[in-house]
Amino acid sequence: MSLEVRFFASLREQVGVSEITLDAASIKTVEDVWQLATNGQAIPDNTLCAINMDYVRLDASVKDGDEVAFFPPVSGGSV
Amino acid sequence: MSLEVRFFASLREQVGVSEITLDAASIKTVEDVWQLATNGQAIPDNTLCAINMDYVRLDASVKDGDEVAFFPPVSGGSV
Amino acid sequence: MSAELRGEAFEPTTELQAFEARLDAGKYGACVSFVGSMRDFNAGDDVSAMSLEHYPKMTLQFLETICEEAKSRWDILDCLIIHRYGDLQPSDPIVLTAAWSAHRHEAFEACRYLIEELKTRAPFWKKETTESGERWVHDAPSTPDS
Amino acid sequence: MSAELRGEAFEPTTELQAFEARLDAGKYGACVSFVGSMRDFNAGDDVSAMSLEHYPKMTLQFLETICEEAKSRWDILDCLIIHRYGDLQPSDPIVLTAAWSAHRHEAFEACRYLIEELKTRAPFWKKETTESGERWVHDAPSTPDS
Repeated sequence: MSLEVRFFASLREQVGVSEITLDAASIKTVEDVWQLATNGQAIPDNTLCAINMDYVRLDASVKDGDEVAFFPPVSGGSV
Repeated sequence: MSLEVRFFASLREQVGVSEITLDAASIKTVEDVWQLATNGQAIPDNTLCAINMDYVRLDASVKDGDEVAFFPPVSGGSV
Repeated sequence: MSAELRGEAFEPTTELQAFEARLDAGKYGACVSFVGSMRDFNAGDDVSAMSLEHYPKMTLQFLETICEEAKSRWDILDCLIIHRYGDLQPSDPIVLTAAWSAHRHEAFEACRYLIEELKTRAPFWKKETTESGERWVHDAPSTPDS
Repeated sequence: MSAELRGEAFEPTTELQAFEARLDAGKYGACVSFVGSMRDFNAGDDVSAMSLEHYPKMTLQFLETICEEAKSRWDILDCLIIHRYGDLQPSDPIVLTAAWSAHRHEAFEACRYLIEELKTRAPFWKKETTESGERWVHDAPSTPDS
């Protein structure tokens, strides 16, 4: 199973990774993706995640070809 | 006592008067002003009145030099 | 703070830019503006022209008062009202209200306050020209939020 | 209906005019617009610069989704979102949301919906430069409606 994984903003800086491609049969959930992509770092509180541009929870299932993203709370756009 | 009286919009067309100056000692209230200025026509429902640019009721007292205005409900300004 | 009456057509975006140029850029983070323009329909009829009557001194004084009320009720940097009178054509801007503040909530509330007060209390009277002739809007069939 | 991301500075009034030129004038009587711009202060500190990170595909898709939601929830003719990303200076416009409708209520509600959804759910992250260095805004002391 091949997955594109992306990290954004402060999470990208903490993890030290912007993009990584995983290729492993053992991955089932978004949380598994985090563990493998970060070498087992703890997941910060309030981390948001998305599969293929949709917000999901950490226990959501992933499938081959998915793009999985992790990011901190949004602080976007306006006042 | 001298008073400037003004009528606006549909009320101006109904009464047939735009501006009139009254000079009479017998006037006490806005309603008296209407009676004299319109030769005793009935006051349409929902008529609004103002003394010196402030909304008042028909029983408000007038004094020498006041500008008294009568107009229909506002339909102003926007959607 | 500015309230103005205009006898000629005005361009709301130009007015907003000109007014903003006088403000302290960087101090506001939010601007909310409302533009009311003339529709070519009302109460089920086509409308080809409109005349907007007002009571010059009272109308201006009223607009200035609601600007002051908005500034005292919300923490805004500034606000603006520009309002047309006279003869208008469909799609002409009728009114612009705008409010600037540090945060969006105050700007929305103040801008909305200006237009709601103006709409319900400001001395303006519309006379519409339709296929069946002229009519005062306050005599026409009313719609809940027209 | 249009949602756009911009890497360069934009002028909200110019954008509003250009978008309005595509609409059917006379059919809308109300336009409400919101402009969020960069303040030179936040959470008690002076801010001299800001960088706005986003997740291009997801952010654009999200903005398109909330435009569609606004159109389905209120009777509006059209709506617009333009949002900056990249490096910004104080007073730069960050975001424009706007809605056009026959009546003012719908335009206010839709415009406010767009900016509230955008603010709370759109994937954007601000990094501010202050005297004491750079900081991510989501790590900074929060203010209720900043």
